[in-house]
Amino acid sequence: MPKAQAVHVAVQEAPFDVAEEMERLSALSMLAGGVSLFIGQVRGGDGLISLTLEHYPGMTEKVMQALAGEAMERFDLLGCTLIHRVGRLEVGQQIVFVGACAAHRGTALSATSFLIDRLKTGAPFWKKEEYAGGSTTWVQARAEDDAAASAWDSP
Amino acid sequence: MPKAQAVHVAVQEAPFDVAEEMERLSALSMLAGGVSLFIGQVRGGDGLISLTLEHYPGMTEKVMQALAGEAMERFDLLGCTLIHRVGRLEVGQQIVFVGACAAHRGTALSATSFLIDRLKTGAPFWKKEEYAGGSTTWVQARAEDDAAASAWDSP
Amino acid sequence: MVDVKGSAKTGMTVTVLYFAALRERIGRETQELAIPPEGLVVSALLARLGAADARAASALAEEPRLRVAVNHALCTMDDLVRPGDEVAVFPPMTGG
Amino acid sequence: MVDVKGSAKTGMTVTVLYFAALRERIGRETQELAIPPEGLVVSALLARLGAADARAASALAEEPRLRVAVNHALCTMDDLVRPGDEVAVFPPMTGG
Repeated sequence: MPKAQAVHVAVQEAPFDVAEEMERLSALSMLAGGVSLFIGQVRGGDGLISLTLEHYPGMTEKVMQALAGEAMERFDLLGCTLIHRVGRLEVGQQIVFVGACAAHRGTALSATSFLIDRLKTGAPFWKKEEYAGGSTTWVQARAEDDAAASAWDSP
Repeated sequence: MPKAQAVHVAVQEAPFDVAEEMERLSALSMLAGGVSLFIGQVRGGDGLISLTLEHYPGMTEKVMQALAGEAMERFDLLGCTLIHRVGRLEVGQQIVFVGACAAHRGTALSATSFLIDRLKTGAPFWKKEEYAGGSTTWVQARAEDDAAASAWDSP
Repeated sequence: MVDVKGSAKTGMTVTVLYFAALRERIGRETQELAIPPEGLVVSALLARLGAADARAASALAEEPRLRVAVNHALCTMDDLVRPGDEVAVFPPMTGG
Repeated sequence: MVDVKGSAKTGMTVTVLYFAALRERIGRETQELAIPPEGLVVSALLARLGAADARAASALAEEPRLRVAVNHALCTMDDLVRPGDEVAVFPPMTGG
């Protein structure tokens, strides 16, 4: 199977279906030994009600596609999936799905960490928090997220 | 929720349901920011037909429960799940499910790596391979799996 | 160096897009900005945006870590912007 | 030191279990082995298993990395086994 078919990237308002995405990844190849998934969801606390996710249509998809391609090569993946939701999401709802399928567990797990670390700071998404009482605030970029992303720069 | 309820461990012949296990983990707490999953499946190639997994009933469950408890403390998890199948499994079928739910992605991902690395060499499972033509062979322990498991010894 | 195709389509302008907190502070999502036919480096383009609009000036000055993308690719303050380009200006990204 | 409960139940024996390749080579899953009331270290117990059964002797000798669990806990060759204990002998584990 050509590698292009093994990459699945989407930006969408709708929820994703973890079972369906898992099935897509695990069925890619009989050489698959492991599938690693990460699902990010809206973390509650401090009166947070929701996040509203904004993105830059056109650029977002290109960045995600390039990121997926980089992971395919770097970790010798059989396939990978990146799905990012946009719009208003309440506490507990899922935001992002990252999946990697590989012959061996180590590369699948590393690729998943790489993809979510890079997605956090390298793709044009922004989050606005809404709190009980109605106040809103834009999420600030965190130095530790930048550090996690750039830790992948030197192999 | 008490931590005991947040640990789910099982040894079973039956398939597991990734969506159901995902739901169990993601619903544990409104403080959950990320769920990390790893699913191991029978990797084909070289004429492999199936694996037959044997285990040590009684000890297996204790080791898995202890491992889950160690991960809960070490990575400050909100919950984790370990499911290992036994019996005869064909190429492409799922063997093992590891899941971790945490406030932050880093600990969820690290816990998943920890759990699968330790499960490989520390829980009493053994795999027998069946090849086209009928020959069978017991899977030999690999030095790199031992190294991956013991890398978690020094924090 | 003139980008003939770009200038023909846009009349020596670039389309500027703002996102997130920057979009809210400036009070608009997009604007057209005239630039010289030979183009302009990103830092000079930002200065022109500020010169043309007091809200843009203060919003751009208040964001310590501005990010700029030209035609969907992140770039530095020294990269060249040419007529017809799409230039996006935004705060650090916070996805995932 | 005598484990009274164990000895009463089992008459100064331990139950030995074999797994995986070892079970196949030895040709049985389990056996009872008489041991002294005061117990025996694991290495001595393995020697007795070999002395009592030629197939066990060669199977145990051929496995370079034997693992032993007493009452479901992995142990070293120097740990004490007492009457009534369950002792499992197996090759390195290959789960996951």
